[in-house]
Amino acid sequence: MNKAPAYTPKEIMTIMAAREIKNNDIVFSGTGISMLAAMAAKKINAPDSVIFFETGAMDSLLEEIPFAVADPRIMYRAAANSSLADAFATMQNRITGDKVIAVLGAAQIDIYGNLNTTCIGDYESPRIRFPGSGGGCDVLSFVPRCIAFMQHERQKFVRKLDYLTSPGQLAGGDTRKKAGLRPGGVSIVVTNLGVMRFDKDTGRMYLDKFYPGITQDDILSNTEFKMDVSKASEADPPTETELKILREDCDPQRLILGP
Amino acid sequence: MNKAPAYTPKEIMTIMAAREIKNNDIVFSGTGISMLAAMAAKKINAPDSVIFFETGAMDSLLEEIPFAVADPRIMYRAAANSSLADAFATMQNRITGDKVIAVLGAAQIDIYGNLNTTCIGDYESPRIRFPGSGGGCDVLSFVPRCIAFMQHERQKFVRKLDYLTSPGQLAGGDTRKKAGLRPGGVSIVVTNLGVMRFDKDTGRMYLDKFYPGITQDDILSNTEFKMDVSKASEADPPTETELKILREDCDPQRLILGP
Amino acid sequence: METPMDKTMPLHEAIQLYVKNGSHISIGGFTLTRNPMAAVYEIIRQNIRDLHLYAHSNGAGLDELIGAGCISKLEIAYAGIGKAAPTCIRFARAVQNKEILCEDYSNYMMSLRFMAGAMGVPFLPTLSGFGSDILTRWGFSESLRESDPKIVNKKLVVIDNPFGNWAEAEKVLLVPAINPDVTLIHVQKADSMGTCRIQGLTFADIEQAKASRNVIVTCEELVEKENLRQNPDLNQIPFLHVSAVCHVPMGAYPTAVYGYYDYDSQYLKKVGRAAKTEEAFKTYQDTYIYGVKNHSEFLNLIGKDRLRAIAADPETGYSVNMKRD
Amino acid sequence: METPMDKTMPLHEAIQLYVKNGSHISIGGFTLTRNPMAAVYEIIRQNIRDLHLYAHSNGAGLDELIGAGCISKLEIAYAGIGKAAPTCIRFARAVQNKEILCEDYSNYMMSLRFMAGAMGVPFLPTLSGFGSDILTRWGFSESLRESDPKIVNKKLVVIDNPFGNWAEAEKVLLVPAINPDVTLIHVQKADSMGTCRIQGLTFADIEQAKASRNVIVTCEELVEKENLRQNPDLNQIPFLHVSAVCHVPMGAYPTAVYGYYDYDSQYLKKVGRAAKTEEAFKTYQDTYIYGVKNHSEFLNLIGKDRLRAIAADPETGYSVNMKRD
Repeated sequence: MNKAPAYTPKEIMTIMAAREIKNNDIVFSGTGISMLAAMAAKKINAPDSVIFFETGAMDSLLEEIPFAVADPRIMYRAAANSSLADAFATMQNRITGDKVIAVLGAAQIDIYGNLNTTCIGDYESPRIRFPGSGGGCDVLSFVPRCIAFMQHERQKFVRKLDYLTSPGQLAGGDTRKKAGLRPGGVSIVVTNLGVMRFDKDTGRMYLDKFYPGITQDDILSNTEFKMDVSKASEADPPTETELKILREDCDPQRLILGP
Repeated sequence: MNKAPAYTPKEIMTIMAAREIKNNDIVFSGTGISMLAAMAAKKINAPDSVIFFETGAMDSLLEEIPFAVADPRIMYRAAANSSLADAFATMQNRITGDKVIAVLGAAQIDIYGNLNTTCIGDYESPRIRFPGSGGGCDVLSFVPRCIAFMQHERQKFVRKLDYLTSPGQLAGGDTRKKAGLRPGGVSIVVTNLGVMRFDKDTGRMYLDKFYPGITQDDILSNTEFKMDVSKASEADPPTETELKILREDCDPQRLILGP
Repeated sequence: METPMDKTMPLHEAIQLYVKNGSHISIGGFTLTRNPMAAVYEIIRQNIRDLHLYAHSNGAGLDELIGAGCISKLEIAYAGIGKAAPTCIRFARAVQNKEILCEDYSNYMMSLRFMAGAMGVPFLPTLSGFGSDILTRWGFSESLRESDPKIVNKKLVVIDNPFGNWAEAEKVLLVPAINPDVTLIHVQKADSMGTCRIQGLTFADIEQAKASRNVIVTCEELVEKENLRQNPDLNQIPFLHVSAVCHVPMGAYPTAVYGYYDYDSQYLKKVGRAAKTEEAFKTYQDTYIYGVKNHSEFLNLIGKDRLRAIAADPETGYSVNMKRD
Repeated sequence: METPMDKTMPLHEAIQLYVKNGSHISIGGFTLTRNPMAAVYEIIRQNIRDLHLYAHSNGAGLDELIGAGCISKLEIAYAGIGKAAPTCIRFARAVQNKEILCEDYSNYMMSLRFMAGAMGVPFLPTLSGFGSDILTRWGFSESLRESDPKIVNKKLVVIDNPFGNWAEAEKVLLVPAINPDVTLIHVQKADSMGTCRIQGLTFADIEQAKASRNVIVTCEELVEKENLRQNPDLNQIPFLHVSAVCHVPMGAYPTAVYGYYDYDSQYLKKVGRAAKTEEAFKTYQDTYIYGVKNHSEFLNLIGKDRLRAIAADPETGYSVNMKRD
């Protein structure tokens, strides 16, 4: 077991997502690990990226990790504090929306990157009720790129969602466009096992990277739908520098990273 | 000529309009004499009325007469400084809009209280071009009461407007409602000769008051359309108190009242 | 109908006056910040039932109201309280047990619905939600909609863009306006006429207030009119929208008020634990809501030490290095 | 396409870079306040032609642009400069002489059109304008609309309320979005990244900026980023909307900037008198616009005494008891 990675699943997930964020990106951030990924990108590889919350804060100075997108910690020294309406308009507006990359989580995902954050079971009498869309449906409707964090489990990577909360590629092909949506939806899925992307033509999810110590089979057995793993290769693990910045500068109390 | 009134036409017009403003009214004010009427009402008969501008200032503290609805003088010590969009929404919103009375001027008016502030002659190649609607069309669409200031001349009180900028009772009867408008439009016309109101059923203008020294005939000969003058009586002239407050507290430099 | 210039009154009177059984209400704030908790607790104490609640992401207040059985219908985008309860627990139970009727929207849709109400138009357009179950799955049936004039006839409507392909949109989704009977918000400063100043993010509070027939404001500080008028640019809600002003310091506790105090993550976690069973939640509400007469007694129960621990640092506006795990 | 963090540049470069012959532009301010006059003069000096101007009530700036022959098409709600020129004179002449094509809207319609552009939707609804000639009389013909993809296919559209009689509206009027190529605004403070703070009324500047593909900001004060971030609640336009920041003190002169200086009613009256004949107006613009290299030379021509006379009182934000008749 001398190949055992010197990082936790949450750490590699955060780093994988952070690497996708480019300098000057406007990063729409959900709660928890999404925030941490946005903070890590800013401190590691995209110093001029900007963190942005649906609640209306633009370019917050995050001296402490917020616990929600309405945490007072996001209001301190932002470029501007505004409102939900303003924040979503910035993403719906193509001129500014095209600069945004979203980072968020979900309870279920299907092969086309559609997300469910509403319920398991029937909508009228669900077995498990989740919080609902929040800004998820809006963001996936509006912005061109989105990173989704997921736990890689069969009951979460499903053939059919119990409820389609936030649109990915819908049924693939041109169905997203036909429905009235601009190009967008989930473009990258980061899990505890690997990184998935979407085929440009079919809109279907494929395995891009598996983490060191993880096999394609591990991923297939944790995915209910049939996923193309033929193009996959092993991910470059987090570097010492990346881990050091993440651990020491981003979440020294391990509020999000956990033990 | 010992009956000659001890006031100018502008003074009696201002006082007649001010008397129509009730305590707690939100007074949407245009420029010039409209502002002066709103200020006079507040100082004479409606101390808790509130002056409000389409540019977004609510309850401005007017220490000097503004020269336009964007004058910096309206921004000082207002309850809130906002925007055009906010100000018009306040009037379109029935809950708040129903508290508003508008005071404004126009270039032409017809028997139904429709206003023209756009042009004389053909719209595509007008003989005289005026500034246009501004907020006039919006206010007359939204709020239940409106005072219009006019110079009483035949070419201004016309059978047919050259351009219908702001809707009054349209063609009378239920035509306003049928067009999609809520109840509203001009309810009082104050001129240099008298005060006109509108019949509730027909929507037609009638003479309510003529000023001391003015006859019904003076008014008819200055009105192109046939106006009912049968219900008219002489107006109570401005009192000494009203004139004193208007002259000394509202416009001591006679910027609006003129010489 | 003259509007009084002084709208101050005790909170219990304001609630009694404006919130009735069956009222349609909305509450301000977002997840764990600036929820009007004192007003929410007072509604619970007055045992007002059958409320129809409009919410975007109004976490802590929403779950207390649902847990106390005050809500029968809910239109919502998100029910969570951040790290303390990623899904509001009494909310989830009530939906799973079909104790409340729930209809789902997105945060932007709910914001636009309040904005439409504030603007006095029947709907606003968006390009959000095409292809989603939010568009196709209705929480309120057609027959319920037909029988209740206070519920709009359709959840959402899609139309072709009447301006061709203008703004590169072929279709547009229309969301219907909301005009609540009462909106309850908690702000940093208000004057006795009702003009409000919110510090930090406004969420959808401004739109919710302006859309509402009546607005009850609780405030940290009741200030002189002159105080607010020194900078009108910072005042978002002018007095004419407001019905009642209630001075309730720490009126959003246990949620945060930027510049005044942080959220109490210990207390929120305790509520979250209690929310896991009906019995424990009843015991919790018996002690902390029904067991006290008003918000000030509730704060006494919490104790000065806790309140001191969450006091905001004057520079950052939150409690720096507060223990939060 | 990386956005630079430092967007400061000289005004003449910004105009050259973003305003082209045929551009669709909008300018901020209202009648005699916060018009971006330095930017307007620079457009005139650079002899940029065939501009399509979107305006609500942008008085002083609009009449200079029209008088200089820069504008070929105009969508507008109101052309006046307050007491100095109740109707903009060169505007009226140009329309009467059919030198420009003009299409009329109301102030709210224009505000909503910018707001729709800012929100990224093709239209917004209103209940204004039914029964008016604003609805029925188009300034741009159908054939012009068809031939120019930058002009929307219809001026205004009325639809039945798809939500029944919701909000007591049977019909709704839809106004089409505007997305200008460039918006020019003048603000009190900006930082080098482009975040802006407007003091006093914002008119429609925020919506105009957010609707626009490019935004040129001129500012009274170019401040450090840290300065603006001490109170994010006062900053209305975050940097991501802005293309260029130009430090131009008194850049709105002769219109007013709340807190900095008042309008110069003497100068505005002089321009108004000159505007009455083409010859006098040409002489005026030759002297005050073409005759100077930039705004600072123009201000020298005006002279320190006039500028001192209109300086704002720090308490009220305007020049108290200034001679205005």
